[in-house]
Amino acid sequence: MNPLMQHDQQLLARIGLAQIKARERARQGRQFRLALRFMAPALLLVTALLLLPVLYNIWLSFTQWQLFEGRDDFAGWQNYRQLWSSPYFDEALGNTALWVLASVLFPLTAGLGLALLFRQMPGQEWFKSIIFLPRILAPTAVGVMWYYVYAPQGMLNQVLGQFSSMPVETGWLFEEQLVTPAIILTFVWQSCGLVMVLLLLGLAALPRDPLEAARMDGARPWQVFRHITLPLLAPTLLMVVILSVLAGFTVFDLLWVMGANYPQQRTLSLAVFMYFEAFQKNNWAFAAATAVVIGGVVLAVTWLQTLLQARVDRMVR
Amino acid sequence: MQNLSSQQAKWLALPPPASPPRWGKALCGLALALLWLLPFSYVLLAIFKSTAEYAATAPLSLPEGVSPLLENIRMAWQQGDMAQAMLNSSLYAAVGASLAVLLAAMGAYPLARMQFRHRNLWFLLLFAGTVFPFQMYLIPLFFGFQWAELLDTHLGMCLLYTAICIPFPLLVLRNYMQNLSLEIDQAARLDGASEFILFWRIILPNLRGPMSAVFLLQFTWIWNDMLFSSVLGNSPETRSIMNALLVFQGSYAQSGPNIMLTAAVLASLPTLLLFVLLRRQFMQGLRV
Amino acid sequence: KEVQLFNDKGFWSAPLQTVANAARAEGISLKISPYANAEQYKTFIQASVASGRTPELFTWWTGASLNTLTATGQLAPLGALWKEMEADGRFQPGVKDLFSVGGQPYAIPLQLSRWVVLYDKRVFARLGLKPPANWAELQTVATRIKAAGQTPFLATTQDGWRGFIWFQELLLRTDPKAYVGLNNGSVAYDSPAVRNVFKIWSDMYAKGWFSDPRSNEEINDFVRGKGVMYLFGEWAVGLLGKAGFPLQELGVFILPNAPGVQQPAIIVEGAPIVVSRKGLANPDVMKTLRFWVSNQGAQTWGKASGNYIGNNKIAAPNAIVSQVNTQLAQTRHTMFLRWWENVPSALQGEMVAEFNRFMLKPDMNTAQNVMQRMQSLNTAYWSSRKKS
Amino acid sequence: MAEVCLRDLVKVYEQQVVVRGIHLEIPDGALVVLVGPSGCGKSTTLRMIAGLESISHGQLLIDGKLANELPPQERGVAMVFQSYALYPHMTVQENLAFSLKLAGISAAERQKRIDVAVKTLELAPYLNRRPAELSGGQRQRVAMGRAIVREPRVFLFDEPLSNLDAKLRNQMRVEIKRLQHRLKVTTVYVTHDQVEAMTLADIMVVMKDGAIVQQGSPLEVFQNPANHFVASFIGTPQMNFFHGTLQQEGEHFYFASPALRIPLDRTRFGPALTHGQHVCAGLRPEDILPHWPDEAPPAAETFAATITLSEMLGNETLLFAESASGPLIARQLPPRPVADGQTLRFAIRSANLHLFDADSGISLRADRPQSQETIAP
Amino acid sequence: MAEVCLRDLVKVYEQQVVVRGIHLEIPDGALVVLVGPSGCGKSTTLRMIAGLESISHGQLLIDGKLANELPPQERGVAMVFQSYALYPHMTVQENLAFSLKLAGISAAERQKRIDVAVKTLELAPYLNRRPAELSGGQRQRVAMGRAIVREPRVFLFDEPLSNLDAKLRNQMRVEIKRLQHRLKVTTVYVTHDQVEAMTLADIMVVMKDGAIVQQGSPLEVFQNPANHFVASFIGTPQMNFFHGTLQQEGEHFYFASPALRIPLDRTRFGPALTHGQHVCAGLRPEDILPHWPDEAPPAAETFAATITLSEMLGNETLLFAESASGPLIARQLPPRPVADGQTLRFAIRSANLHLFDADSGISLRADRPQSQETIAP
Ligand SMILES: Nc1ncnc2c1ncn2[C@@H]1O[C@H](COP(=O)(O)OP(=O)(O)OP(=O)(O)O)[C@@H](O)[C@H]1O
Ligand SMILES: Nc1ncnc2c1ncn2[C@@H]1O[C@H](COP(=O)(O)OP(=O)(O)OP(=O)(O)O)[C@@H](O)[C@H]1O
Ligand SMILES: [Mg+2]
Ligand SMILES: [Mg+2]
Repeated sequence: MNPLMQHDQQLLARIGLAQIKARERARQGRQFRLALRFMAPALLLVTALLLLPVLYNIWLSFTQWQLFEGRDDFAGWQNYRQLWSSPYFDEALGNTALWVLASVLFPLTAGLGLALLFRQMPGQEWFKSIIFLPRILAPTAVGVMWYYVYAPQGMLNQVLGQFSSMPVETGWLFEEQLVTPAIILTFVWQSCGLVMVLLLLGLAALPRDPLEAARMDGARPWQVFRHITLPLLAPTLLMVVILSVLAGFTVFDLLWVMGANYPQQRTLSLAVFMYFEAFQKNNWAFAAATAVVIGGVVLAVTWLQTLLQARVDRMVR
Repeated sequence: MQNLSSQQAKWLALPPPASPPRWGKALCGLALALLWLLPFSYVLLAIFKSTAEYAATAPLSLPEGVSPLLENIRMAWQQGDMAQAMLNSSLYAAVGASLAVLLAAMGAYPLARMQFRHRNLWFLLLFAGTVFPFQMYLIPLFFGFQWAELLDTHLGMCLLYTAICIPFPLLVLRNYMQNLSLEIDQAARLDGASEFILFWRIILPNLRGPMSAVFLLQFTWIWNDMLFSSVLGNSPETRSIMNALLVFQGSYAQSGPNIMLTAAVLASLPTLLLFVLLRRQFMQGLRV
Repeated sequence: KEVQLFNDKGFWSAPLQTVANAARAEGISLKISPYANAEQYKTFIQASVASGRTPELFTWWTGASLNTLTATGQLAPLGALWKEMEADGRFQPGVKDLFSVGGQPYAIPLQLSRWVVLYDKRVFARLGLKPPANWAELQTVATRIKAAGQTPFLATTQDGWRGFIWFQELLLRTDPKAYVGLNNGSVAYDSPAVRNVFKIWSDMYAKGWFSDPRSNEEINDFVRGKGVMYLFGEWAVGLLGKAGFPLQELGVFILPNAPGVQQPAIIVEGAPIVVSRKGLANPDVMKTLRFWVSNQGAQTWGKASGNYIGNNKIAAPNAIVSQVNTQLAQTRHTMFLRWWENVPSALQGEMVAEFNRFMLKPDMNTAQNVMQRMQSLNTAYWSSRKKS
Repeated sequence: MAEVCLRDLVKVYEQQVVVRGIHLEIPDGALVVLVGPSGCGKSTTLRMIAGLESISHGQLLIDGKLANELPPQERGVAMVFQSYALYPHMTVQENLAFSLKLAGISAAERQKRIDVAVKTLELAPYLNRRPAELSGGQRQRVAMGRAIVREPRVFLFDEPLSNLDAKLRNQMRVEIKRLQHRLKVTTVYVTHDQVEAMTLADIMVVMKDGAIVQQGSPLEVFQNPANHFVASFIGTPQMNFFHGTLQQEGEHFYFASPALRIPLDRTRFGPALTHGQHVCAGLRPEDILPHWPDEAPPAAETFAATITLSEMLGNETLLFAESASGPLIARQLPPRPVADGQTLRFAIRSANLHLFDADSGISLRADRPQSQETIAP
Repeated sequence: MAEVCLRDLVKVYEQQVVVRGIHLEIPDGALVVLVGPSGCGKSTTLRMIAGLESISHGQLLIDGKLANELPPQERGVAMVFQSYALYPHMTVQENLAFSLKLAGISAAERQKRIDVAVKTLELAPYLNRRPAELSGGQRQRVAMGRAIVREPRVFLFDEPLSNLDAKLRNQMRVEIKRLQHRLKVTTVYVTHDQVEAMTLADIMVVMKDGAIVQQGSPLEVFQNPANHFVASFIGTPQMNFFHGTLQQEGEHFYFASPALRIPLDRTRFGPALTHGQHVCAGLRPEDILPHWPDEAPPAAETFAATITLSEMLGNETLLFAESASGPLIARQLPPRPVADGQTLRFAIRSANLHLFDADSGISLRADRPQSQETIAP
């Protein structure tokens, strides 16, 4: 290829690379202006109604703002330092991490299981609809409903009571060890419908041939699943994981409603912690700092997703 | 020919090949579906009880009859001021979701199909709007709405819901647009289509599935929201259905959970109905 | 011109509307604007105040919250109006103090509830019990009820704010001075007085005198007989009626003092209606306020909601209120604001969560831990106050 | 290496019969090509042999043993898919090793077998690449390698070359043929490309509508098609057909049509000819010979036709022409440039004439092969 | 109808030169085929003409007017894409009408033009179907229809047949040729299939590495390839190459290799031959003639080669053989069955011999065409 490269250099010298580049840039500029015209309405609305509040909050997180008293002295990193030293924040952070982990793990495995179960099953559409149904309801309504499932005289205890000689009166939402798992169960109940639907669509889009090839190669159903289906599903799985991570990070309504009577409610998650600080204690600046931390993580995860997705797509293309 | 059709008839009458036990699967599915519906039983029991009956009996005991339901509905509907609220919510959800999906599609179009620098950053900028927990938006929005005289107006609520519903459809539609063949664009350009016509008549019609899916999801999101409505549009004229429900809940949760639950069921009915009718669109448009 | 009354009392929307209807005859156009929950309502008011557009007329809370709000300088003092109210003897002199900050009244009552013990007369009759007049009798009543297989006291952590109810009552009954000191930071949450309260409280729990704290249907539980005596504000009476409790079977008494405490006292909850400075200048707003405290207004409100606003010139809204009124008229009781209104609002939520924690696990170990945490919150708050 | 035997194989998909009773004996080591138009059930038949589709009726015997109910991995067959069906997330090496790992074969033995395949197929430079990083031809070779390493008793190919471009297709075709010759593994090969079928097959099986229409060696099928369908399907450019009637003049029969009149050889066409019978005459393009003005006139009779288009193929020219009996294609070697619109005279090689009944399409040749087909064409 | 002229066309993608200065004059009404291996810049050139890619350097003239900066729709060109790029949400009718509607053409005129295209391409039965409901060939026809209705001055085709199967490809090729003859619209056609190129082109342009290697009529290119690359690229099966040296014996030159020794015609190969020069001799498969034992020996010298494989194509047999000078392919007409492993003797038609310099690959023929290419092959 050496003569070719030499030739190219002569060619480029003859026609002037700089000129070509300038023309290319001008073209990109035109494209960009065109692009801007399409994005303008969305940008305008999003900037005015979402980004400005975000900026405002970021600014707030560096002040001592207290809504009522109008104190907005600049405070530097004080709120953030306070965040690190607050024991409740630590607990909330730990719980959120637990939430993220659980909201990835459980809906994904449950959703995948359901997707595999319902794939090519007679009457699957109705079963799928029923599993998806909770997703349509307001989260607060779901919370209230499940409150009664978990109540000491609630449904869960009644069902469990069938299997024991003594009446069961566990307060699922009142015990430190139980409250988070209980709410997570509700979360799974609510969210694995969407995960299942997304995975089903992903499964349906898989090429059939490699799966059959694996069968010919002597793989048993489980091995086909493990070695072929799962890796091929990776792009869908990644997207679902990211969506679950984001959902886990920002989950609020369920916790707020179902944890209402749990004394340590504010430590249930970062979002709840933030709400507590802002609305109950009027610590707006401090809450803003919490929100900035949450927002930062969410943005980082989104960014990571854009990076990973390209890579995973390339892997299974 | 005669001979042939009898031969075919014989083949067609062959017993179907022994397939793996589908019955077991179906039964499994049925059990799961029932399990999934179980939590609703409490609600279903409660709405058939009169207030006094509810107070006197255990939450999970069977109702004595079905007649109190009508009275409960009447009470919930009238006292919860639900007619106006339903109208408001329909307006917000329809306008907000459709505008949001449209604007998101417009925004996604160049992000997916044009070449310019820092495309990912522009995407992230548009997406970054919803990274905070929503509660944090309330105060700045309140100030802004007050300044712009948008508090307690239909216009303000529609604008807000539109904005907040843009990022998710943007993400989904961008994915879809990236997968559409680029040659279609080129064919259309050669056919003399301007960028706008290309977008409107070539790209959009090919995204009906995902667009209706995100529309429905955003519609239900707006319908179910109570946070923004309860602070930014709280007057009875602009109150959303979920906010009305919450206000109403304040008055009856103490004494009449039955009526409150009836109201909740009424408030969820439109989206449930929408789901039952359009479940395919809900569930099939969303490849990610 | 229309006057809007902003509030977070959705549960009183209907009775408030009745008042508004009655007011229309007087040429007052009153519109009731309820908010869904307290947090969002507070946000709405605070944000409005912060941006200098305080609503003209809205409900608020007494105590620390009212202090903070008046400190913004946007509230109108209502001294003139109170003068009218007291001049014709409609309101007793003590009432005004509940709505005053620094001696200046800033609000009128939306309601005035005394915290009393409601009980089921049928059970008392069946067991041959009388309302207890002193501490010992209280113990006897509870013991007898327990022995009869029923739970003496109904108390839950419902909605997350109820935890303080028995604490404040026990403290007031055992050490009124400490009750006052607690709320200005001079008495610690781990002081002997508080420890004593927790001791008594956990003893009562140990004897099985309290109902399951985890129920979320307190009102209905009373109807279901889950607890015979119910320590609560008078405003619960209306709710009990609606839930189907036969009100003629409802009795009431004021919780007696512990031995050694002389001064009769009662805890009062006052819900205030406040007016902005702009509202004060608006004749329509003032006309509305006047109607509210007038006999006709108070009567309409009382009938519709069962609420008492302190106007003594009219018939009490229900038998319970009138019984309490009679008792208070017989013996002069000192009025104390609730713990909730007295404690700085930044501490309310976290402290009450601690009380709830105790109720769910009512032993002295928990109590110890609860006291410690409350005290550390307390110190942190007061020390940061002093700094700024 | 195995003998495969299909006995009355039938496939029914919900109310639709797709394979209609196939009988086929495949001797050990033979390369059988199933060829036929799209949708005729070739793939379905192949997939029934593979075990990827259940068998509705009939028997599949591999080495004399009934295999109807055996799961795919126990049949000892390996398959190369049209899409290659490589595992996109594995490297070439991993793709090749996958089946061996599943079979629990030791690493050493595994490596040995892979090495053989890699050498045979010249895959060494690509071992660490993923399928996405390979060209079409390379992928095809990997797919073959994956089949080879398993050392199966039967190879199955489902249109393995149809995703390649013309040049590569020719090349791979030769390689497959060589490979099969070397390994001598019984092979069933499906294609709808008749050139591929002709060149590869030991036994060529022509299918239509789920049934076998003709089977035999490629040359047999080419030279003696059992009916009109096979005649038109095999050979490119397609055989020319002329409609006409049979005319008897004394002992002699003639094929008569507006442009052509051809005396028939009674020994080839048997005794069943009747006067006035409607028939269809078939002539391959190479059997229609243009008579150039600058050349000596051919011995035979000629007829006129007008050139509508000529295709220069470098080493030959295809002449598309319109005669009084309809359009025809003739093959001219060596190539000559021809102007469109020119009228030429053509002679025919009547020794290679085919005759089909106009209604049933069945060949009128005396030695016509028997068709399994039970269905009217 | 228009004349298209490419002057020193260059395309640079970020630092990578993809088209390297192309000069090409396309006369009005001509069908020019760009052919070359994958990645040689054919599509890029075509897309620069279409206006879908910017032109980095050089000039594009359409009817003498500079078109470099014209937007696609104003160039009067219509394009048929490899993937057809039909609008999936529109019916065939709507696909055809789209461009006309955009151009504001009246409904009556629109219908007239569509009717013509529908008739020409026999699309009538499909008008109300969507692309997804059409077969590959039908889609292809719709794509052509969409180009035709616009009545463009220039047609551009980018491998329009490569998604079709062999049979259909042949058929559509003929149709395209007929259509272009009828409409006489200037056409640029891109393919990597040299058969397509040979049969369709008025002017065939062979490209490599972004430059034109040879252009001329298909026959010219076939018979007189400018260099080794063109010789190997055009013609199927590929030309046979034998490496050897030139030997001078007095006035006469010989090509010498282990198996073959061929006397050279000085009038064909010009005066530039030198003794000892390393060269490569090229012979097309039809110029290598097997000498069957049952036939008379050919006049020329013969050499021996062992058959490794024979491919029966029905009307011909391809013989793959191994000679002392390397592997070769010979074409046998009429077909004959040949056993593998048999050794045959072959003669050659030395009149059709090609000679290339072994290093530069350039043809040694005296009348070799000039190449635009400035790059070493
Ligand atoms: N799963 C299925 N359900 C119903 N019908 C099917 C199914 N698979 C294939 N068919 C039908 O069976 C017939 C034969 O299909 P098959 O794939 O065997 O054809 P083929 O000869 O391989 O064609 P091609 O050359 O296009 O691959 C077709 O008409 C097809 O529509
Ligand atoms: N957008 C692009 N950016 C960078 N390089 C490109 C781009 N498009 C094409 N190329 C490169 O330009 C070269 C020529 O591409 P082109 O598509 O013109 O080839 P082609 O001759 O049409 O090949 P094929 O027969 O495979 O279609 C290739 O090496 C390709 O990798
Ligand atoms: Mg097939
Ligand atoms: Mg190309």
